Amino acid sequence: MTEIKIVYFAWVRERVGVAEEIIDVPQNDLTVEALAELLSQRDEGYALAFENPKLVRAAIDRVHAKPSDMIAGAREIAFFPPMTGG
Amino acid sequence: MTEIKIVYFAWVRERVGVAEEIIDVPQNDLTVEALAELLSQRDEGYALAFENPKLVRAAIDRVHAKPSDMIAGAREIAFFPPMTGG
Amino acid sequence: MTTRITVRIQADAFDVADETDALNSPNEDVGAVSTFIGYCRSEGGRLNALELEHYPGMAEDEIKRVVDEACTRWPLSSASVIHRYGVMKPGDGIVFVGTASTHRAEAFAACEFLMDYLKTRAPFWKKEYRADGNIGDWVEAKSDDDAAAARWTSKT
Amino acid sequence: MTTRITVRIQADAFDVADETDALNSPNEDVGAVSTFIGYCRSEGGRLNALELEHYPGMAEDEIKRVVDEACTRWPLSSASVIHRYGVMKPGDGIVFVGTASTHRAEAFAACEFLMDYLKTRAPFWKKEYRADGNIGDWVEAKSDDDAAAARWTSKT
Repeated sequence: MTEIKIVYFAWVRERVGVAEEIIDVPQNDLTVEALAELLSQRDEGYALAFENPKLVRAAIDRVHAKPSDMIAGAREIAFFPPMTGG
Repeated sequence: MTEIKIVYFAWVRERVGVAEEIIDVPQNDLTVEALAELLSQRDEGYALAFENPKLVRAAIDRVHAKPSDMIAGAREIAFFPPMTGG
Repeated sequence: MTTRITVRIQADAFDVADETDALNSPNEDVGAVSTFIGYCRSEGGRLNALELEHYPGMAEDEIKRVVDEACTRWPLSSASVIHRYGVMKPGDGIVFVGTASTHRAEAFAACEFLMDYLKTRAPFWKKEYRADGNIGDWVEAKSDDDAAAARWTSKT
Repeated sequence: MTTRITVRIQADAFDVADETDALNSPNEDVGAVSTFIGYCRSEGGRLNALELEHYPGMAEDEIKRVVDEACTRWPLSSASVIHRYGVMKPGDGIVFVGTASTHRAEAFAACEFLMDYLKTRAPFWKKEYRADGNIGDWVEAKSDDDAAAARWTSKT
Protein backbone atom coordinates (compact mmCIF):
# COMPACT_ATOMS: atom_id res chain seq x y z
CA MET A 1 0.00 0.00 0.00
CA THR A 2 1.17 3.53 -0.85
CA GLU A 3 -0.05 6.81 0.62
CA ILE A 4 -1.05 9.49 -1.83
CA LYS A 5 -2.63 12.92 -1.50
CA ILE A 6 -5.74 13.56 -3.56
CA VAL A 7 -7.22 17.04 -4.06
CA TYR A 8 -10.61 17.90 -5.58
CA PHE A 9 -12.00 21.10 -7.05
CA ALA A 10 -15.34 22.66 -8.00
CA TRP A 11 -18.25 20.23 -8.34
CA VAL A 12 -15.97 17.22 -8.07
CA ARG A 13 -15.03 18.53 -4.60
CA GLU A 14 -18.67 19.21 -3.71
CA ARG A 15 -19.79 15.73 -4.72
CA VAL A 16 -16.90 13.93 -3.02
CA GLY A 17 -17.46 16.02 0.08
CA VAL A 18 -13.82 16.82 0.90
CA ALA A 19 -11.27 19.22 -0.56
CA GLU A 20 -8.32 16.91 0.00
CA GLU A 21 -7.45 13.63 1.63
CA ILE A 22 -4.64 11.16 1.95
CA ILE A 23 -5.55 7.67 0.89
CA ASP A 24 -3.83 4.33 0.61
CA VAL A 25 -3.70 2.92 -2.85
CA PRO A 26 -2.99 -0.79 -3.34
CA GLN A 27 -0.16 -0.29 -5.76
CA ASN A 28 1.92 2.49 -7.21
CA ASP A 29 1.57 1.62 -10.91
CA LEU A 30 -2.05 2.63 -11.29
CA THR A 31 -3.21 4.82 -14.12
CA VAL A 32 -5.20 8.01 -13.44
CA GLU A 33 -8.21 6.22 -14.91
CA ALA A 34 -7.80 3.23 -12.60
CA LEU A 35 -7.44 5.51 -9.57
CA ALA A 36 -10.66 7.31 -10.51
CA GLU A 37 -12.41 3.94 -10.82
CA LEU A 38 -11.15 2.90 -7.39
CA LEU A 39 -12.33 6.18 -5.84
CA SER A 40 -15.75 5.95 -7.48
CA GLN A 41 -16.41 2.75 -5.52
CA ARG A 42 -15.98 4.42 -2.14
CA ASP A 43 -19.51 5.80 -1.72
CA GLU A 44 -22.38 7.47 -3.54
CA GLY A 45 -20.75 10.90 -3.50
CA TYR A 46 -17.61 9.60 -5.16
CA ALA A 47 -19.69 7.55 -7.58
CA LEU A 48 -21.58 10.71 -8.58
CA ALA A 49 -18.36 12.73 -8.93
CA PHE A 50 -16.86 10.21 -11.32
CA GLU A 51 -20.04 9.02 -13.06
CA ASN A 52 -19.06 10.64 -16.35
CA PRO A 53 -15.32 10.12 -16.72
CA LYS A 54 -15.21 12.47 -19.73
CA LEU A 55 -16.13 15.38 -17.47
CA VAL A 56 -13.38 14.78 -14.93
CA ARG A 57 -9.86 16.05 -15.62
CA ALA A 58 -6.78 15.17 -13.63
CA ALA A 59 -3.36 16.56 -12.78
CA ILE A 60 -0.35 14.65 -11.47
CA ASP A 61 1.89 16.77 -9.25
CA ARG A 62 0.22 19.92 -10.62
CA VAL A 63 0.67 19.11 -14.30
CA HIS A 64 -2.28 18.16 -16.55
CA ALA A 65 -2.49 14.40 -17.02
CA LYS A 66 -4.24 11.99 -19.39
CA PRO A 67 -6.43 9.10 -18.14
CA SER A 68 -3.75 6.64 -19.25
CA ASP A 69 -0.89 8.37 -17.36
CA MET A 70 0.71 6.38 -14.54
CA ILE A 71 0.63 7.84 -11.05
CA ALA A 72 3.82 6.04 -10.04
CA GLY A 73 5.91 8.23 -7.76
CA ALA A 74 3.39 11.05 -7.66
CA ARG A 75 2.82 13.00 -4.45
CA GLU A 76 -0.41 14.78 -5.35
CA ILE A 77 -3.21 13.83 -7.72
CA ALA A 78 -5.98 16.33 -8.51
CA PHE A 79 -9.43 15.72 -9.98
CA PHE A 80 -11.57 18.56 -11.31
CA PRO A 81 -14.11 19.52 -14.00
CA PRO A 82 -13.11 21.09 -17.33
CA MET A 83 -11.67 24.51 -16.54
CA THR A 84 -13.69 27.71 -16.88
CA GLY A 85 -11.23 30.44 -15.99
CA GLY A 86 -10.19 33.42 -18.03
CA MET B 1 -12.66 77.52 -65.74
CA THR B 2 -13.60 76.24 -62.29
CA GLU B 3 -11.99 77.10 -58.96
CA ILE B 4 -10.98 74.18 -56.77
CA LYS B 5 -9.08 73.86 -53.50
CA ILE B 6 -6.15 71.46 -53.47
CA VAL B 7 -4.43 70.31 -50.26
CA TYR B 8 -1.16 68.40 -49.98
CA PHE B 9 0.36 66.34 -47.16
CA ALA B 10 3.70 64.89 -46.10
CA TRP B 11 6.34 64.66 -48.84
CA VAL B 12 3.84 65.58 -51.54
CA ARG B 13 3.36 68.88 -49.66
CA GLU B 14 7.12 69.35 -49.24
CA ARG B 15 7.82 68.77 -52.95
CA VAL B 16 4.97 70.96 -54.17
CA GLY B 17 6.04 73.66 -51.73
CA VAL B 18 2.58 74.66 -50.46
CA ALA B 19 0.11 73.07 -48.04
CA GLU B 20 -2.94 74.26 -49.95
CA GLU B 21 -3.94 76.41 -52.86
CA ILE B 22 -6.90 77.34 -54.96
CA ILE B 23 -6.42 76.74 -58.65
CA ASP B 24 -8.45 77.13 -61.81
CA VAL B 25 -9.03 73.93 -63.68
CA PRO B 26 -10.10 74.09 -67.31
CA GLN B 27 -13.12 71.87 -66.88
CA ASN B 28 -15.11 70.20 -64.14
CA ASP B 29 -15.21 66.67 -65.53
CA LEU B 30 -11.58 65.82 -64.92
CA THR B 31 -10.52 62.59 -63.27
CA VAL B 32 -8.21 62.60 -60.24
CA GLU B 33 -5.53 61.17 -62.52
CA ALA B 34 -5.96 63.92 -65.11
CA LEU B 35 -5.81 66.59 -62.41
CA ALA B 36 -2.54 65.11 -61.10
CA GLU B 37 -1.17 65.14 -64.64
CA LEU B 38 -2.15 68.80 -65.05
CA LEU B 39 -0.53 69.73 -61.75
CA SER B 40 2.67 67.86 -62.53
CA GLN B 41 3.24 70.21 -65.49
CA ARG B 42 3.30 73.32 -63.33
CA ASP B 43 6.96 73.23 -62.28
CA GLU B 44 9.78 70.94 -61.17
CA GLY B 45 8.46 70.60 -57.62
CA TYR B 46 5.07 69.44 -58.83
CA ALA B 47 6.71 67.17 -61.38
CA LEU B 48 8.76 65.55 -58.62
CA ALA B 49 5.72 65.19 -56.34
CA PHE B 50 3.77 63.35 -59.00
CA GLU B 51 6.63 61.52 -60.74
CA ASN B 52 5.47 58.13 -59.49
CA PRO B 53 1.67 58.16 -59.68
CA LYS B 54 1.47 54.86 -57.78
CA LEU B 55 2.88 56.59 -54.69
CA VAL B 56 0.37 59.41 -54.65
CA ARG B 57 -3.07 58.86 -53.14
CA ALA B 58 -6.02 61.22 -53.40
CA ALA B 59 -9.18 62.15 -51.57
CA ILE B 60 -12.21 63.98 -52.94
CA ASP B 61 -14.02 66.05 -50.32
CA ARG B 62 -12.24 64.09 -47.58
CA VAL B 63 -13.10 60.62 -48.86
CA HIS B 64 -10.52 58.29 -50.40
CA ALA B 65 -10.68 58.37 -54.20
CA LYS B 66 -9.42 56.23 -57.06
CA PRO B 67 -7.38 57.71 -59.95
CA SER B 68 -10.37 57.22 -62.27
CA ASP B 69 -12.85 59.06 -60.01
CA MET B 70 -14.32 62.30 -61.40
CA ILE B 71 -13.74 65.50 -59.48
CA ALA B 72 -16.95 67.06 -60.78
CA GLY B 73 -18.61 69.16 -58.10
CA ALA B 74 -15.84 68.61 -55.58
CA ARG B 75 -14.79 71.45 -53.27
CA GLU B 76 -11.50 69.99 -51.96
CA ILE B 77 -9.06 67.55 -53.53
CA ALA B 78 -6.18 66.16 -51.46
CA PHE B 79 -2.96 64.50 -52.62
CA PHE B 80 -0.72 62.58 -50.21
CA PRO B 81 1.59 59.55 -49.94
CA PRO B 82 0.40 56.14 -48.75
CA MET B 83 -0.64 56.52 -45.12
CA THR B 84 1.62 55.53 -42.23
CA GLY B 85 -0.49 56.22 -39.16
CA GLY B 86 -1.44 53.84 -36.43
CA MET C 1 14.77 37.56 -27.08
CA THR C 2 14.47 37.83 -23.31
CA THR C 3 10.87 38.32 -22.35
CA ARG C 4 9.94 40.04 -19.11
CA ILE C 5 7.25 37.75 -17.73
CA THR C 6 4.71 38.64 -15.07
CA VAL C 7 2.33 35.97 -13.77
CA ARG C 8 0.23 36.67 -10.69
CA ILE C 9 -2.70 34.86 -9.11
CA GLN C 10 -4.40 37.18 -6.66
CA ALA C 11 -7.64 37.97 -4.84
CA ASP C 12 -7.19 41.74 -5.21
CA ALA C 13 -8.31 43.81 -8.17
CA PHE C 14 -5.65 44.74 -10.73
CA ASP C 15 -4.89 48.22 -12.02
CA VAL C 16 -5.19 48.29 -15.80
CA ALA C 17 -3.06 51.41 -16.21
CA ASP C 18 -0.21 50.08 -14.06
CA GLU C 19 -0.23 46.72 -15.79
CA THR C 20 -0.35 48.27 -19.25
CA ASP C 21 2.44 50.75 -18.44
CA ALA C 22 4.60 47.91 -17.13
CA LEU C 23 4.38 46.21 -20.53
CA ASN C 24 5.88 49.21 -22.31
CA SER C 25 8.56 50.59 -20.03
CA PRO C 26 11.46 50.79 -20.09
CA ASN C 27 11.90 49.47 -23.61
CA GLU C 28 11.87 52.19 -26.25
CA ASP C 29 11.56 49.64 -29.00
CA VAL C 30 8.17 48.36 -27.96
CA GLY C 31 5.92 49.46 -30.77
CA ALA C 32 2.85 47.45 -29.93
CA VAL C 33 1.00 46.48 -26.78
CA SER C 34 -2.08 44.29 -26.93
CA THR C 35 -4.14 43.78 -23.81
CA PHE C 36 -7.24 41.82 -22.95
CA ILE C 37 -9.42 42.16 -19.89
CA GLY C 38 -12.09 39.60 -19.06
CA TYR C 39 -14.89 40.91 -16.84
CA CYS C 40 -17.58 39.33 -14.72
CA ARG C 41 -20.93 39.63 -16.55
CA SER C 42 -24.43 39.84 -15.08
CA GLU C 43 -25.76 37.71 -17.97
CA GLY C 44 -28.61 40.14 -18.52
CA GLY C 45 -29.27 40.60 -14.82
CA ARG C 46 -29.43 36.87 -14.04
CA LEU C 47 -26.27 36.90 -11.89
CA ASN C 48 -25.26 38.80 -8.77
CA ALA C 49 -21.73 37.45 -8.69
CA LEU C 50 -19.31 34.77 -9.81
CA GLU C 51 -17.02 32.93 -7.45
CA LEU C 52 -13.73 31.76 -8.89
CA GLU C 53 -12.15 28.72 -7.31
CA HIS C 54 -8.59 27.84 -8.28
CA TYR C 55 -5.93 25.21 -7.65
CA PRO C 56 -3.37 27.28 -5.72
CA GLY C 57 -0.44 24.98 -6.25
CA MET C 58 -0.96 24.57 -9.97
CA ALA C 59 -2.53 27.76 -11.33
CA GLU C 60 0.63 29.87 -11.41
CA ASP C 61 2.80 27.02 -12.74
CA GLU C 62 0.37 26.19 -15.52
CA ILE C 63 0.00 29.82 -16.59
CA LYS C 64 3.79 30.16 -16.65
CA ARG C 65 3.95 27.14 -18.95
CA VAL C 66 1.42 28.76 -21.26
CA VAL C 67 3.38 32.04 -21.27
CA ASP C 68 6.61 30.15 -22.00
CA GLU C 69 4.88 28.50 -24.95
CA ALA C 70 3.81 31.93 -26.26
CA CYS C 71 7.42 33.14 -25.95
CA THR C 72 8.67 30.32 -28.16
CA ARG C 73 6.17 31.32 -30.84
CA TRP C 74 6.46 35.11 -30.93
CA PRO C 75 9.23 37.63 -30.18
CA LEU C 76 7.76 39.30 -27.08
CA SER C 77 9.54 41.89 -24.96
CA SER C 78 6.95 41.50 -22.19
CA ALA C 79 4.06 39.20 -21.37
CA SER C 80 1.75 39.52 -18.37
CA VAL C 81 -1.07 37.40 -17.05
CA ILE C 82 -2.93 38.34 -13.88
CA HIS C 83 -5.79 36.08 -12.86
CA ARG C 84 -8.01 36.74 -9.86
CA TYR C 85 -9.86 34.31 -7.62
CA GLY C 86 -12.69 34.81 -5.14
CA VAL C 87 -16.05 36.53 -5.53
CA MET C 88 -16.48 38.93 -8.45
CA LYS C 89 -19.37 41.31 -9.10
CA PRO C 90 -20.59 42.15 -12.61
CA GLY C 91 -18.16 44.67 -14.07
CA ASP C 92 -15.18 43.44 -12.03
CA GLY C 93 -12.08 42.47 -13.99
CA ILE C 94 -11.25 38.77 -13.67
CA VAL C 95 -8.24 38.40 -15.91
CA PHE C 96 -5.68 40.73 -17.47
CA VAL C 97 -3.47 39.54 -20.32
CA GLY C 98 -0.97 41.81 -22.01
CA THR C 99 1.79 41.37 -24.56
CA ALA C 100 4.39 43.74 -25.95
CA SER C 101 6.33 43.36 -29.16
CA THR C 102 7.98 45.46 -31.82
CA HIS C 103 5.08 45.00 -34.24
CA ARG C 104 1.36 44.64 -33.79
CA ALA C 105 0.67 41.28 -35.46
CA GLU C 106 2.88 39.45 -32.94
CA ALA C 107 1.40 41.30 -29.95
CA PHE C 108 -2.18 40.54 -31.04
CA ALA C 109 -1.52 36.88 -31.85
CA ALA C 110 0.30 36.21 -28.58
CA CYS C 111 -2.40 37.93 -26.53
CA GLU C 112 -5.19 35.93 -28.16
CA PHE C 113 -3.18 32.71 -27.84
CA LEU C 114 -2.69 33.33 -24.11
CA MET C 115 -6.41 33.90 -23.57
CA ASP C 116 -7.39 30.82 -25.57
CA TYR C 117 -4.97 28.65 -23.60
CA LEU C 118 -5.89 30.12 -20.23
CA LYS C 119 -9.53 29.29 -20.88
CA THR C 120 -8.80 25.61 -21.41
CA ARG C 121 -5.67 24.98 -19.30
CA ALA C 122 -5.61 27.30 -16.26
CA PRO C 123 -7.13 25.51 -13.24
CA PHE C 124 -9.94 27.93 -12.40
CA TRP C 125 -13.65 27.24 -12.09
CA LYS C 126 -16.56 29.67 -11.97
CA LYS C 127 -19.63 29.25 -9.80
CA GLU C 128 -22.74 31.36 -10.34
CA TYR C 129 -24.50 33.37 -7.62
CA ARG C 130 -27.91 34.11 -9.00
CA ALA C 131 -29.82 37.35 -8.68
CA ASP C 132 -32.78 35.39 -7.20
CA GLY C 133 -30.63 34.67 -4.15
CA ASN C 134 -29.81 31.05 -4.94
CA ILE C 135 -26.38 29.63 -5.48
CA GLY C 136 -26.49 28.42 -9.01
CA ASP C 137 -24.47 25.98 -11.02
CA TRP C 138 -20.85 25.76 -11.88
CA VAL C 139 -20.27 27.35 -15.27
CA GLU C 140 -19.84 24.66 -17.91
CA ALA C 141 -16.81 24.62 -20.14
CA LYS C 142 -17.60 25.62 -23.69
CA SER C 143 -16.62 23.53 -26.67
CA ASP C 144 -15.95 26.90 -28.36
CA ASP C 145 -13.05 27.35 -25.99
CA ASP C 146 -11.52 24.00 -26.87
CA ALA C 147 -11.91 24.86 -30.54
CA ALA C 148 -10.29 28.26 -29.99
CA ALA C 149 -7.31 26.69 -28.24
CA ALA C 150 -7.03 23.95 -30.87
CA ARG C 151 -6.57 26.54 -33.63
CA TRP C 152 -3.03 27.16 -32.42
CA THR C 153 -1.87 23.57 -32.69
CA SER C 154 -2.12 23.53 -36.47
CA LYS C 155 -0.12 26.75 -36.85
CA THR C 156 3.54 27.81 -36.73
CA MET D 1 -26.73 46.52 -31.08
CA THR D 2 -26.03 50.16 -30.31
CA THR D 3 -22.32 50.71 -30.04
CA ARG D 4 -20.92 53.55 -27.99
CA ILE D 5 -18.32 55.02 -30.32
CA THR D 6 -15.44 57.28 -29.32
CA VAL D 7 -13.19 58.75 -32.01
CA ARG D 8 -10.73 61.48 -31.10
CA ILE D 9 -7.83 63.07 -32.96
CA GLN D 10 -5.69 64.97 -30.51
CA ALA D 11 -2.23 66.35 -29.80
CA ASP D 12 -2.39 65.47 -26.10
CA ALA D 13 -1.39 62.14 -24.60
CA PHE D 14 -4.20 59.72 -23.76
CA ASP D 15 -4.77 57.99 -20.43
CA VAL D 16 -4.85 54.23 -20.94
CA ALA D 17 -6.73 53.54 -17.71
CA ASP D 18 -9.45 56.09 -18.42
CA GLU D 19 -9.91 54.91 -21.97
CA THR D 20 -10.01 51.24 -20.96
CA ASP D 21 -12.47 51.93 -18.13
CA ALA D 22 -14.72 53.83 -20.50
CA LEU D 23 -15.01 50.74 -22.68
CA ASN D 24 -16.43 48.68 -19.83
CA SER D 25 -18.72 50.94 -17.86
CA PRO D 26 -21.60 51.10 -17.36
CA ASN D 27 -22.53 47.89 -19.14
CA GLU D 28 -22.52 44.87 -16.85
CA ASP D 29 -22.70 42.51 -19.80
CA VAL D 30 -19.33 43.43 -21.24
CA GLY D 31 -17.31 40.28 -20.78
CA ALA D 32 -14.35 41.15 -22.95
CA VAL D 33 -12.27 44.23 -23.65
CA SER D 34 -9.43 44.14 -26.15
CA THR D 35 -7.11 47.11 -26.40
CA PHE D 36 -4.14 47.98 -28.54
CA ILE D 37 -1.64 50.76 -28.00
CA GLY D 38 0.86 51.72 -30.66
CA TYR D 39 3.98 53.45 -29.36
CA CYS D 40 6.74 55.56 -30.89
CA ARG D 41 9.88 53.41 -31.19
CA SER D 42 13.49 54.53 -31.16
CA GLU D 43 14.34 51.87 -33.78
CA GLY D 44 17.31 50.73 -31.78
CA GLY D 45 18.40 54.25 -30.87
CA ARG D 46 18.31 55.56 -34.45
CA LEU D 47 15.42 57.97 -33.79
CA ASN D 48 14.89 60.83 -31.37
CA ALA D 49 11.28 61.44 -32.33
CA LEU D 50 8.53 60.93 -34.87
CA GLU D 51 6.34 63.74 -36.12
CA LEU D 52 2.84 62.78 -37.12
CA GLU D 53 1.16 64.94 -39.73
CA HIS D 54 -2.55 64.44 -40.37
CA TYR D 55 -5.35 65.69 -42.58
CA PRO D 56 -7.50 67.50 -40.02
CA GLY D 57 -10.68 67.58 -42.04
CA MET D 58 -10.57 63.93 -43.02
CA ALA D 59 -8.87 61.95 -40.24
CA GLU D 60 -11.82 61.85 -37.85
CA ASP D 61 -14.36 61.16 -40.62
CA GLU D 62 -12.30 58.33 -42.08
CA ILE D 63 -11.72 56.69 -38.71
CA LYS D 64 -15.45 56.92 -37.99
CA ARG D 65 -16.12 55.14 -41.28
CA VAL D 66 -13.69 52.38 -40.26
CA VAL D 67 -15.35 52.05 -36.85
CA ASP D 68 -18.80 51.90 -38.48
CA GLU D 69 -17.53 49.10 -40.69
CA ALA D 70 -16.30 47.19 -37.61
CA CYS D 71 -19.74 47.63 -36.01
CA THR D 72 -21.44 46.00 -38.97
CA ARG D 73 -19.14 42.98 -38.62
CA TRP D 74 -19.11 42.33 -34.85
CA PRO D 75 -21.56 42.95 -31.98
CA LEU D 76 -19.65 45.61 -30.06
CA SER D 77 -20.96 47.47 -27.02
CA SER D 78 -18.13 50.03 -27.29
CA ALA D 79 -15.39 50.93 -29.73
CA SER D 80 -12.76 53.62 -29.22
CA VAL D 81 -10.03 55.00 -31.42
CA ILE D 82 -7.77 57.81 -30.24
CA HIS D 83 -5.04 58.91 -32.60
CA ARG D 84 -2.48 61.57 -31.76
CA TYR D 85 -0.64 63.98 -34.03
CA GLY D 86 2.46 66.10 -33.48
CA VAL D 87 5.90 65.17 -32.18
CA MET D 88 6.24 61.88 -30.27
CA LYS D 89 9.25 60.63 -28.32
CA PRO D 90 10.17 56.95 -28.12
CA GLY D 91 7.85 55.34 -25.59
CA ASP D 92 4.99 57.80 -26.21
CA GLY D 93 1.64 56.28 -27.12
CA ILE D 94 0.52 57.23 -30.64
CA VAL D 95 -2.73 55.34 -31.02
CA PHE D 96 -5.21 53.67 -28.68
CA VAL D 97 -7.80 51.26 -30.02
CA GLY D 98 -10.24 49.44 -27.77
CA THR D 99 -13.28 47.26 -28.28
CA ALA D 100 -15.79 45.76 -25.87
CA SER D 101 -18.08 42.84 -26.52
CA THR D 102 -19.81 40.04 -24.66
CA HIS D 103 -17.23 37.47 -25.75
CA ARG D 104 -13.52 37.63 -26.43
CA ALA D 105 -13.31 36.43 -30.03
CA GLU D 106 -15.40 39.38 -31.25
CA ALA D 107 -13.45 41.91 -29.16
CA PHE D 108 -10.09 40.63 -30.42
CA ALA D 109 -11.16 40.45 -34.07
CA ALA D 110 -12.68 43.93 -34.08
CA CYS D 111 -9.63 45.46 -32.37
CA GLU D 112 -7.22 43.91 -34.86
CA PHE D 113 -9.48 44.89 -37.78
CA LEU D 114 -9.52 48.52 -36.58
CA MET D 115 -5.72 48.63 -36.35
CA ASP D 116 -5.24 47.04 -39.76
CA TYR D 117 -7.63 49.52 -41.36
CA LEU D 118 -6.24 52.53 -39.53
CA LYS D 119 -2.78 51.70 -40.82
CA THR D 120 -3.88 51.81 -44.43
CA ARG D 121 -6.82 54.25 -44.42
CA ALA D 122 -6.35 56.90 -41.71
CA PRO D 123 -4.71 60.02 -43.21
CA PHE D 124 -1.62 60.23 -40.99
CA TRP D 125 2.03 60.33 -42.01
CA LYS D 126 5.13 59.83 -39.90
CA LYS D 127 8.35 61.75 -40.33
CA GLU D 128 11.57 60.64 -38.64
CA TYR D 129 13.76 62.85 -36.47
CA ARG D 130 17.06 61.08 -36.30
CA ALA D 131 19.29 60.73 -33.25
CA ASP D 132 22.17 62.23 -35.29
CA GLY D 133 20.27 65.53 -35.35
CA ASN D 134 19.06 65.38 -38.93
CA ILE D 135 15.50 65.37 -40.05
CA GLY D 136 15.15 62.05 -41.75
CA ASP D 137 12.73 60.63 -44.22
CA TRP D 138 9.03 60.12 -44.20
CA VAL D 139 8.27 56.60 -43.05
CA GLU D 140 7.35 54.44 -46.02
CA ALA D 141 4.11 52.51 -46.06
CA LYS D 142 4.63 48.79 -45.65
CA SER D 143 3.16 46.25 -48.01
CA ASP D 144 2.62 44.14 -44.88
CA ASP D 145 0.03 46.66 -43.81
CA ASP D 146 -1.86 46.42 -47.08
CA ALA D 147 -1.78 42.65 -46.79
CA ALA D 148 -3.03 42.82 -43.20
CA ALA D 149 -5.95 45.04 -44.20
CA ALA D 150 -6.75 42.89 -47.24
CA ARG D 151 -7.26 39.82 -45.03
CA TRP D 152 -10.58 41.24 -43.87
CA THR D 153 -12.08 41.63 -47.32
CA SER D 154 -12.23 37.90 -47.92
CA LYS D 155 -13.92 37.22 -44.58
CA THR D 156 -17.43 37.51 -43.13
